[in-house]
Amino acid sequence: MEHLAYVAFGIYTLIILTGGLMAVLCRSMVRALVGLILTLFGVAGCYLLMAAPFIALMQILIYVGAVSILILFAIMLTRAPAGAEEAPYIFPWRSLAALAVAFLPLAVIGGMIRSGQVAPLVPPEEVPLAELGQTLIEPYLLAFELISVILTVAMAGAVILGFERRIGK
Amino acid sequence: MLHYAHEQLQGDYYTRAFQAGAQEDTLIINMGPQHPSTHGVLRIILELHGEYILRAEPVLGYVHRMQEKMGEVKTYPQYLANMGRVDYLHALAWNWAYVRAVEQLLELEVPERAEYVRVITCELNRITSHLLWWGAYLLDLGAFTPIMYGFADRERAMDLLQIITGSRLTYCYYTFGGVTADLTPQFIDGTKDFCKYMRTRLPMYKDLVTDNMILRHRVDDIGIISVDMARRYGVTGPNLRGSGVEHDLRRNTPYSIYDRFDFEIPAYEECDALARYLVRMDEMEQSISIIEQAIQSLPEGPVMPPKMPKVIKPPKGEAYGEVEGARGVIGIHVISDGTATPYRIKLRAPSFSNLSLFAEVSKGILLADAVSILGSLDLVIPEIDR
Amino acid sequence: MNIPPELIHISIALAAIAAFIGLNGLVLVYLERKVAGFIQRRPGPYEVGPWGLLQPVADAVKLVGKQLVRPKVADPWLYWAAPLLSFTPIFLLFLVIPFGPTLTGMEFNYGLLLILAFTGLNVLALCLAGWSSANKYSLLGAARSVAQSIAYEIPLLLAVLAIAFQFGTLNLTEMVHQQGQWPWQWNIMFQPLAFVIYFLCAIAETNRAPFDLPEAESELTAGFHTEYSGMAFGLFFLAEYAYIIVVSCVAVVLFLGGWQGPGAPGFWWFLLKVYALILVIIWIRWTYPRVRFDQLLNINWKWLLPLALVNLLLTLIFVKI
Amino acid sequence: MKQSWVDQLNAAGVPKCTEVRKGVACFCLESQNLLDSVRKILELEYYLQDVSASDFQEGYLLTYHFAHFEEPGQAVFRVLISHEHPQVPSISSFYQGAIWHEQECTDFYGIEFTGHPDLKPLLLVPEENLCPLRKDARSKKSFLDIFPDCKLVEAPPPPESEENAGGQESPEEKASKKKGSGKSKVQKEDDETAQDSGQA
Repeated sequence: MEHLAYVAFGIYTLIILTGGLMAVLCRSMVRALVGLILTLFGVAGCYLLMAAPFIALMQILIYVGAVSILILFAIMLTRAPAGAEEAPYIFPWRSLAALAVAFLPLAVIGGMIRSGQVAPLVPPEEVPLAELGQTLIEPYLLAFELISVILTVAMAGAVILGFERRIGK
Repeated sequence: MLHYAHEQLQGDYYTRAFQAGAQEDTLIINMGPQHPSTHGVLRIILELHGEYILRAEPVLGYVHRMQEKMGEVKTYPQYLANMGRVDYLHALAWNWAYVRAVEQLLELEVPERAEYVRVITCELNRITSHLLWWGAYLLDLGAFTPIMYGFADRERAMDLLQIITGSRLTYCYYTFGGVTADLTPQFIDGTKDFCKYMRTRLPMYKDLVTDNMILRHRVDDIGIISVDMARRYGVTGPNLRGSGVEHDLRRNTPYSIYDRFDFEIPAYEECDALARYLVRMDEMEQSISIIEQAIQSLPEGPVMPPKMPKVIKPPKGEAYGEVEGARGVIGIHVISDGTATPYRIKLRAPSFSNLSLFAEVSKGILLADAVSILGSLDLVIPEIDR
Repeated sequence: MNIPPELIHISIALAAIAAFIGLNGLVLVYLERKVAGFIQRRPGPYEVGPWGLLQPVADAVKLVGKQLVRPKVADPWLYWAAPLLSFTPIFLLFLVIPFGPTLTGMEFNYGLLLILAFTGLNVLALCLAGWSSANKYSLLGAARSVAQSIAYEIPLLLAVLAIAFQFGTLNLTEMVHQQGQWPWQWNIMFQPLAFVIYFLCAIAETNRAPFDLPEAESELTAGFHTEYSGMAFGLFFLAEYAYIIVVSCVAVVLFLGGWQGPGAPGFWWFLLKVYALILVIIWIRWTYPRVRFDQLLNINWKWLLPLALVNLLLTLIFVKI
Repeated sequence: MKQSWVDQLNAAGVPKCTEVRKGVACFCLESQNLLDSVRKILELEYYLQDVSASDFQEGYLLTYHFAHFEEPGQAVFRVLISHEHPQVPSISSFYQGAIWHEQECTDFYGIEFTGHPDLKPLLLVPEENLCPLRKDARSKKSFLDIFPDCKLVEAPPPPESEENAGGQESPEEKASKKKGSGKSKVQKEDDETAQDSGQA
C-alpha cells in the first residue's frame, strides 16, 4: 500500500507541475485556465493522500466546479483581441526570471529541511467530519466568521462595480 | 467575444454591409440560411449584445425563382400551375387569387356550385395551413409533440383534398371559370367526418397546449405590432387580426359567396404573439363552420361555365385578384395586353409584408423571443422570395 | 508486491460500470424513442431488429463510424478534451452509488459529496466545448450552460444539504439503510419539498427539456455541440444519458428508499425506481415547450432558492427537536 | 365602393381619380406630388398593399396599391417615369413596408428611389445588375394602349416629357413648375441631379 501511495504522489506531483507549467506558458487564456484546473485537481489528489477526502472533494466542488468556471465565464465575456493567442511569446529573459522566482521558495524550503529536523513519516489519520465542523465553529469561530464577512463584502463590491459599469454604458 | 475573427471569415456582401454598422462589443450571428427555426431558406443577420438583439436584418432571395418573369413568358393557363408553388401551405388561395384576376379580365361568370366547391376546398386548405403552423410554431418554442398531432390531423385533410385535386401540396385545382373536377360523395362524407373530428381535436389542443403555462409565458407580451405599425408595413391576415383589427377580405369585400355564410372574424386586442396564436386557433374553428355550412347548402349544377374560350386571351386592361389567404391578403395584379401571355404579373405575397416589420419589432428583445416572434408571423419563405 | 484487494474490487467495479453505462445508453435511447413515439402517436423505431430493438445499436455503429471533424480555427486540444472531460467523471459517480445492499463499487463516507463535486465538471466540459468550437452558437450555448448550472447548483446543494442534515451522514448506503421498506417509510414522505426542488434542479442540471437551453435547437441550432460529429458528439450524448441516470439514482437513494422495497429488497427495486424517474423525465421532455432564459433564471432565483432555504431551516429545526 | 374617401382624398389635394372600376380608384400622379399624396393617404389610414413597377414604351409605370382596414375599396397610385432617368422619390419614410417593395423594383428594373435608406439588392445576387423584368424594344407595349381610361383626365404628354404621363395639371401649371420638372431632357437631367444632391 505504501508503494502505491508513492506512485500516486508521483502522479499527483506530475499533474500539478504540468498544470502549473501550462498555466504559466500557454498563450491562450483558456488553455492557461485548463492548466490551473489541472493543478487544482492534483492538489485535491494530495489532500486525498493526506487522508482528507472531505477537503479534496471540497477543493473540486468549489475551486474546479465553481471558481474556475466563473473565471472561464469571465474570459468568454471579455472581448479578447483577434486571434486565439492573447499574449506575445516571451521566452528568453523574462521567463527565466519567472523560473528563478518560482524556484526561490523551493530553495528556501530545501534549505530549511536540510538544516532542521525532518518529521518522522507517520501514516495520516482521517479526521471525522463532525470533529472538523466542531473545530471550525468552536476555537476558530472568529476566523470562520471573518472569512464569510470578507466574502460577503467582496460579493457586494462586485455587484456595485457591475452596476456602475452598466450605468456607465 | 470574437476571439477567432480570422480574415477568411469575413462573410459575404450582406454580412459585410451589416458589419459596417455594428457597435463595439457586439456579436454578429447569422440565423440561417439553414437554421432550424427559420422554416426554409431565410437568413437573418443579428447583432447581439449578450442575448439581446440590437439590430436584425432579414436577407431574402435564397429560393427566389423569378415567378414574375415566368408570368410574362407563359400563357395564362400555363402559369396557373406556378401558383401552387408560391405558397405551398395555402396553395388553393393563390390559385384562387390568380383565377380571380383572370376571371375579372375575362368577365367570366363562375357557376354557383363551383363557388361552393372553391370555398370548401380553400377553407380546408386553410385549416391544413394553420395546423402546420401550429405544430411548427410549438417546435420553435421547444415542444416536440404538437407538430406530430398537427401533421396527423393535417394528413386527413390532405387525403381529402387529394381525392378531388389529385395532388397533396401544390394544388392546381381551380381554373378560369370554375374548378377542374367536381366533388365526389367520398370527399363530402370525408369532409363532414373531418369537421366533426376537428371539433373534438381543437378543444384538446386548447387544453394540452394553449393553456400550458410555459407556452403562455413564452408568447405573452412579445412582438407587439400596433395597428399603426401594421398599416405602415402592410401587415394583413391573422397577424393584423391579432392587433385587434377585424380586417378580413372574406367579410370586408366579400368575394365569391362568403357573404352567404355565418362566421366570425376572430380578433384580439393584445397585439402580441399570443393574440396571433389565438386568432389562428379560432380561425380553424370558423373555417370548420364555413365548410359545414357550405356542404349543407351545396347546390347542384355544373362546376364550369357552359362555354369557355379555347384560348385564354383576355382583353387589354388590368385586374387585381385579392383573396384572404392563411397568411393575409394575397393580391395578384395582372396587366393584359390582349395577347395569350400576361404583360405583367405582380404577386403581392402577405408574408413579404409581414416579415418586413421584423427588423423593427425585434429591436432590443431576447434571441429566444425573436424565434418566437418569427414563428408567430407564420412565414412561408417561397412566398416571400417568389 | 501484492495488489491490495480494494484495487481489484474497484477495477472490477469500473469495468462493470463501463458496461452498465454503455448498455444503459442503448436502452435509454431505445426507451426515449419508443416513449416519444407513444406520446406522439407514432410507432417509433420498428424497422431494425425485432420491435426496432437494434435501432440504438445501429445508431451507435453509425456514430462510431462517422468522421471526426474539427473546425479549422477551433482550439485543437481543448476541442477534443471537452467530450472526454464530460464523459470520464461518470465512472467515478457510479462508483459510489449503492445499487443494492452489497452492490456498491466503493464504500465511501462522502459519496454524496463526491457525486456533487464531479457532476460540476460537466459544466466545465460544456463550457470548453462551446468556447473551443470557434462557433458563435456554441459560445452562446456555453454561456447559457454556465449561467444555468451555476444558478441551479445552489438550490440543488441546499436541498441535498437538508437531506444530509436529516440523515446525519454523507454516505449513500447509510442513507438507504435509514429508510424503510414500505413507501411511507421513504424519505419523500418527510421531504416532499426537497424532492421537488431536487428534481427540477436535476432536470436543469442535465440540460433536459424544458430546461435544455444550452442546446436549444430552435435558437442556437445545437448549442455547445454544434460543431461536434461522430463519436465526439456521441460522448456528449452518452454523457447526457449517464448524467440522467446518475441524478435519478441519487434521487432514488435520497428520497425513494434506494434498493428498499416491499417483498424482496434488492437491485431490482433500485433499477425499477430509477427507470420510473427516467420515464418521468422523458415524459416531461416530450410534453412541454422550452422556457425562456430569463424565465429559467427567475424560476431559480425567485422560487427554488428561497424554497430551498426555507426547507433547509425547517429541516434544521426538526432535526434539533 | 364608398365615394366619400375618394372625395376626401381629392379634397385633401390628391389629384382627381382617373378611373373607378369595381371599387378601385386610380390616381395618376407626377413623381413630384407622389410624396404629398402618400402622406395624405396615410393620414386617411390606408395601408400599403404593394409597390410594383412595369415596363412600357413611355417609361416605367410604378403602381402603388393601398387599401383600408375597415372600408372596402382600393386606391391605386400610378407614376410614370422615363427610361432614361428612372428616379422616383421613395415613400419609405411614410410606409416603411415599402422599403422592400422598392428594393425589389430596383432589383427588377433598376429604378432608383431617392431617399431610400438602403437600396441594396433584395432578391437577386448583389454582384450583378441584372434587371430581368426590363422588356426589349419589340415586346414593349404602349401604356395608353392598355389603359385607355387614363385619357379621361389628361391628354398624353408629348414623348419628350415621359415622366409625367399621368399628370393632370394644366399646361400653365406645368410651365410654372418647369424648374422642378422641365420638359427638355437635358434640363430635366440637370434638375434631377440637383435634386439628388440636395437630398443626399
